[in-house]
Amino acid sequence: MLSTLILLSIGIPWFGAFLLWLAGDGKPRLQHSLAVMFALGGGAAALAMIPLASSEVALVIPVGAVFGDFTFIADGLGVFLAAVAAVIGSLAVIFSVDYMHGEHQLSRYYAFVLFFIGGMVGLVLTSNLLLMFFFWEITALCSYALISFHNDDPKAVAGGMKALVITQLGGIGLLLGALLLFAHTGNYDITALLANPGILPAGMLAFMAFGALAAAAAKSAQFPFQTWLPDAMEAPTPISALIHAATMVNAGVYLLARFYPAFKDVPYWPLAVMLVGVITALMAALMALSANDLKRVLAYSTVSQLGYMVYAVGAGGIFAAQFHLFSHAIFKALLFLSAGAVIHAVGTRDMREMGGLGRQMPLTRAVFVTGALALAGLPIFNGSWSKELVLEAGLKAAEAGGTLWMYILMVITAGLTALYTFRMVAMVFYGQPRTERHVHDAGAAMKVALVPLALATLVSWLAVGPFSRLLDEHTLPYHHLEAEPTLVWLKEVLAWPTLIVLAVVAAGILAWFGREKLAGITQFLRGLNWAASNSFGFEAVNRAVVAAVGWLAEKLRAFQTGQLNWNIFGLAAALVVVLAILLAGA
Amino acid sequence: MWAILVAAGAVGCAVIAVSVRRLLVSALWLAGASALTALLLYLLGAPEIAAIELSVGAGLVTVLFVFAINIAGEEPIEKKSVVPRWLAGGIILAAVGLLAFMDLPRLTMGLPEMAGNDFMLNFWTNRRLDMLLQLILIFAGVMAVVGLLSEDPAKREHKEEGK
Amino acid sequence: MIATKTAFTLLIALPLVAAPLIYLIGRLVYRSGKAKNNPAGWLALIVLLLTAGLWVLLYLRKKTETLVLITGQVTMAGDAVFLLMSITAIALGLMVVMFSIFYMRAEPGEEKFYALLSANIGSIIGLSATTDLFNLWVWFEAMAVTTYLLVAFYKDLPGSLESGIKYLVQSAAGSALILIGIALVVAETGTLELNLMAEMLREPNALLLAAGGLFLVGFGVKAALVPMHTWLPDAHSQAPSGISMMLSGIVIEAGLIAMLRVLGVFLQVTNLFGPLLLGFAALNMLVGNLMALRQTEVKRMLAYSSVAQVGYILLGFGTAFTLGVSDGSISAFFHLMNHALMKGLAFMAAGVLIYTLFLRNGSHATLKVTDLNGAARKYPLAALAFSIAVLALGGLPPLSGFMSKTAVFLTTFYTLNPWMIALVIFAALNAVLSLGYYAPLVNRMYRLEASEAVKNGAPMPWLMALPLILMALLIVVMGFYPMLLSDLFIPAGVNILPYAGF
Amino acid sequence: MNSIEILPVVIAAVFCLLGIGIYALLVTRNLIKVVVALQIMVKGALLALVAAGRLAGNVDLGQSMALTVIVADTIVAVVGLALAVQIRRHFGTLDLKSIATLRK
Repeated sequence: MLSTLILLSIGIPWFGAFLLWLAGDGKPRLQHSLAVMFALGGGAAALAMIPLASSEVALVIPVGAVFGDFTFIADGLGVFLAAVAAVIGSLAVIFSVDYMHGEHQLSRYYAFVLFFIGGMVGLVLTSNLLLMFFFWEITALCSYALISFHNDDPKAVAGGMKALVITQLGGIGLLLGALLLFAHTGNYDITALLANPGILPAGMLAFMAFGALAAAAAKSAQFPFQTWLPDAMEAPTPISALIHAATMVNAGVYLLARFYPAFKDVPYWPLAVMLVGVITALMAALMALSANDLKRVLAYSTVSQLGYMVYAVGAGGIFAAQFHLFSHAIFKALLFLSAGAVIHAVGTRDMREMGGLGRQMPLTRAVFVTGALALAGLPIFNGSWSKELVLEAGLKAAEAGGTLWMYILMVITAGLTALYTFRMVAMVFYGQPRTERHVHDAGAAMKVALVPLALATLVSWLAVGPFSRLLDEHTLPYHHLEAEPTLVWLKEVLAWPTLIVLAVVAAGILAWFGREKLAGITQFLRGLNWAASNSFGFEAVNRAVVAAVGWLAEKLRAFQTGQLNWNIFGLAAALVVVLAILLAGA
Repeated sequence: MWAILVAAGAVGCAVIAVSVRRLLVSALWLAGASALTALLLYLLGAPEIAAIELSVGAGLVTVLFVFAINIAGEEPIEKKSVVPRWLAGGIILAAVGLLAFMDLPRLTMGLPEMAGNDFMLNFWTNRRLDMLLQLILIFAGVMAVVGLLSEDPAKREHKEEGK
Repeated sequence: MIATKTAFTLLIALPLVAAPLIYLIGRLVYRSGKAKNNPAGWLALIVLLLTAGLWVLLYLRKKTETLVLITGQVTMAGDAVFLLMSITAIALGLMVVMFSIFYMRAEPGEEKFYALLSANIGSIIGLSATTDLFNLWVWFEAMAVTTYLLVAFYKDLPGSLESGIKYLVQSAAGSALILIGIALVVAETGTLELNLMAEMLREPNALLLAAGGLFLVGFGVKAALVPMHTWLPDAHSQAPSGISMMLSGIVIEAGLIAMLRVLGVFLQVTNLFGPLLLGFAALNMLVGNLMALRQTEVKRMLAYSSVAQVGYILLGFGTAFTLGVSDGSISAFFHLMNHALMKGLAFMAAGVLIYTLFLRNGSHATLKVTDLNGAARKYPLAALAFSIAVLALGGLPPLSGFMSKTAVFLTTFYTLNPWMIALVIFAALNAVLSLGYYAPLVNRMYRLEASEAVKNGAPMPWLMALPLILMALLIVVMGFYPMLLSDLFIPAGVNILPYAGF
Repeated sequence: MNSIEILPVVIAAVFCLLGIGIYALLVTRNLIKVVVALQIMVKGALLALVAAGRLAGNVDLGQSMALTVIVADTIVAVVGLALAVQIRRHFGTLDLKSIATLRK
């Protein structure tokens, strides 16, 4: 049963992708309905797996010598993320029916979306590390193809390239990890590694652990690989919601969480993970504060929230990280999709040209504000509960490991989050309209996607009890999570540090309203803003690397002289070198 | 003793063949080098191949060269080489020097006695696959020459744009 | 049923014997004016289909019988390497012929093209079967001579002639070095039979090292090892597209296999050839990828990418030779077959565009990357095939290139030698670098505004669609089921290392 | 004919011819002389093969190989010359420096 569902949840979207390729362009109704049908089918299959979750191997596909058996385990962690990918994927597809209305080459668009959904589900369900890498790369490929979907736009093409190259670069870390595991154990079985990390020598384990960290950082846009995500915002907005907010970028967090039991004793690894999370969260929050492009602000906030999750994993709060991931997937998808509705209506992404939109788009305003409050961490909304859990995990780690300064930075970041969230909401929906323009509210299909997400943002935190049970009882038994009823969790969250956090959040909000009076601080922040909008120099580093490679490539071309004499010279020189090496080595 | 003279002659001819400027003269010196090589082969105890080298290498090939030079024509070409001569000389000295250094100790151990030989048997029986393959080589060579030099009756003008 | 030995003889002889017939019939029929189009292409297609049939027959018999053919002192052995290389050559040849029937239609001397192509395939088949050192050289030379005209086929285009002469001179210089190497080995052992030789060569000595070095460099010219690769970008970009497919897909690999067959004999003498191969692998990857980065002509870019891909293949073989593990050569053969598919498809798709955009309009212009803009809208099949090919070359899943590249990395990494690990990291970085030129190609084709050339393009002939679809399909299928052809490459990988005594 | 002393002479000739051939390939700029240089290299190889056969006690093996080499390299020379003629026709020159249009 479970094996069938696994095959279905990957196969249905992939089959749909294939059909869409075949369908070709020019029949938009057919294309839209095919896409919605197959996305919903995949979503249903993924949801049906939740009650069946088990930590046993559910499916084995023998492949052969060097590749090992392709195994799948639908455990709690896996089915949860699979469900998130498939369900949010379905909503994004439904939303696209309106958003992509009248676009060319819909087949290409939907095929890649469906291909991505299947790949993402496969990524979280497999327990073969090589296969995981395979799916990992598929998601990167789809992400690239979709970022560059509007490929007559050079910015979109450049953004896609950047995302592809950076995530590939990080992917090498995962590949090396897979190779290492195979080299030592003869297979790619993740479960065996989690059960007994000792099967790898300590040095190799450390190598693999940091390789995984690099891969995760690249995928989840963490420091120092964060630069690709903001540029990825050239993608159509439903893609930003699905891939660059709710699912693919979570793959990095998933990877770290999955391997935490194996890597947690690697010296300095948890510390490094936490550090990456803290730096990213803080830096991205500062950048969000100065950005004027609506989607970029959301992108930076995604990076920042992912930083929270990574921080939580490093601190040992696997459950907190996953719960925050859950909340974040919902409210960030909501934010992106409603931002998409705004952009679709206004025709620009620049927040300075918006303002006062609330009156014309009441529904969009309502759902956007819901998402924004969750992001800012106001109580009642799901984001606040999960962020509390993350910070509590951080505090626990601080007590044990002397990392209090990290905790403090994270709390300050929470305040900053509230600040930029309010700035964004105010600039988009309130104040005076800055341009004369008649806009209309979200379309029917958009509403179908937005409203469930908004409701979920309000109530998803109530599921904390069942959620913890799911992860605890059915996840591979190496994580040692605690399952408790919802009420116990809530009581635990409402402790004194929470009040401090809430105070900081409130301070952040007040800072926005009192921004004129804080001119001095603004002045001080201006320099920081400049640095932030240049990604603290990482853009420059990025460009420098690209330029250096380009320079080398250009210089090397001089050696292809096209002169026959020099060509023969190469031959003679090779002969001399080869003979000399042979003589010296003998 | 004869061998030294012949060998020196062959090498000398080769040097002149590559260093004179006129192509026709170069081809003739190449024929000389070829003839002396044939002689050296004979001295080495390989009379059959010496005869063949004399007729093909010194004869046929020279004719072909003269033919080609006639069509292509002599042409004064600037003497300055593309690869600096010192660099070329250096790399060749290094390569040949290394080769000689590595090979000579094993090669100068002396020759075994000539065994009773039968070139025809060896070539037509033992190595007959090589012989058959020569047909392929000749076929391909003929194709290539015909293909390259044939004048097309309906000669189309090939335009090349934007090299 | 015909005897196995006869079938084996026929398999080697058929394409060679057919070559003059193709020429003659094609010439006579065409000159007589009876046929509107030259029948040589269809003849070649039939010959290759027959050859493929013979191959299948032999493949089925192989399980029960050993294939040996002895003519005089020369032994031809139909081992696993032979089976792999010959079917790759035959299959690629079939694709080339199918593609070229339209592509070459306008060219004078079509019959020479197919005759030489058939002879070339025959010589690759022979090359991969022989176990006699000198006979190997002769086959190697035959393979080279049959391609000279094919490279310089457009005899009225200066660029084509230039690339032809460079190719010829470098090949000839390399083959002279091989001859010196053969002389050295014969002087030492007195035999040309590789198996006998391997038994005799146990003691290391400097002369044998020199011979090995000469073989490495001499065969290396054909296998496009950096820095002997300089002929390759010219020849691949100037040749007719079908020939580019052959050159890149099988001819350079055949040179590599010839080299490895010979170097395998020296494994008892020295263990230095493995590291040397690895060194060349690193150089090839780096130079190939960096050079490809700045190319503006599609075929030239693909040519440089061949240089890089040879590096990946060498990485596997180098591992096998360094440590005597057959896993390395198995994955290298896997990548070799894949590369024939991927690069063949890439050149073919580029060729389809050259044909529809330029040749049909009577122009011999080169295909610039900017000409690809918007090609997908008018030529969806060609653009899709080209995208699949280059993305597979770049190593993206779920395409076969990912699987084979990963397999090579994997087997190299498996040795856990720090140098090997460093090399794998280097290779992986290179794979990322290669996306820097593959991905923009795909982007361009799916761009919305079409280039001028695309707007004026002619429709694609039906016969070109078939090989495009076949090859693209195979690439995708092998991405999901990499072991599809494992019966070919696993025995071949074991087979290439018969003398490793580790 | 003293067979003991002819061998070093032949070997020296082999290396000299080989060296001269490659050297000429490196420095000559005339296409037809490139073909001459190739021929000289092959002369060296011929001598080497026959000498090797002689050293191995089977001079006819060397002779057989040499015969095939002569045929093969004559064909290469012919094709090379044909290409040279055609190049002269289309480039108007045999100067290697002027026919290096394909680069980078």
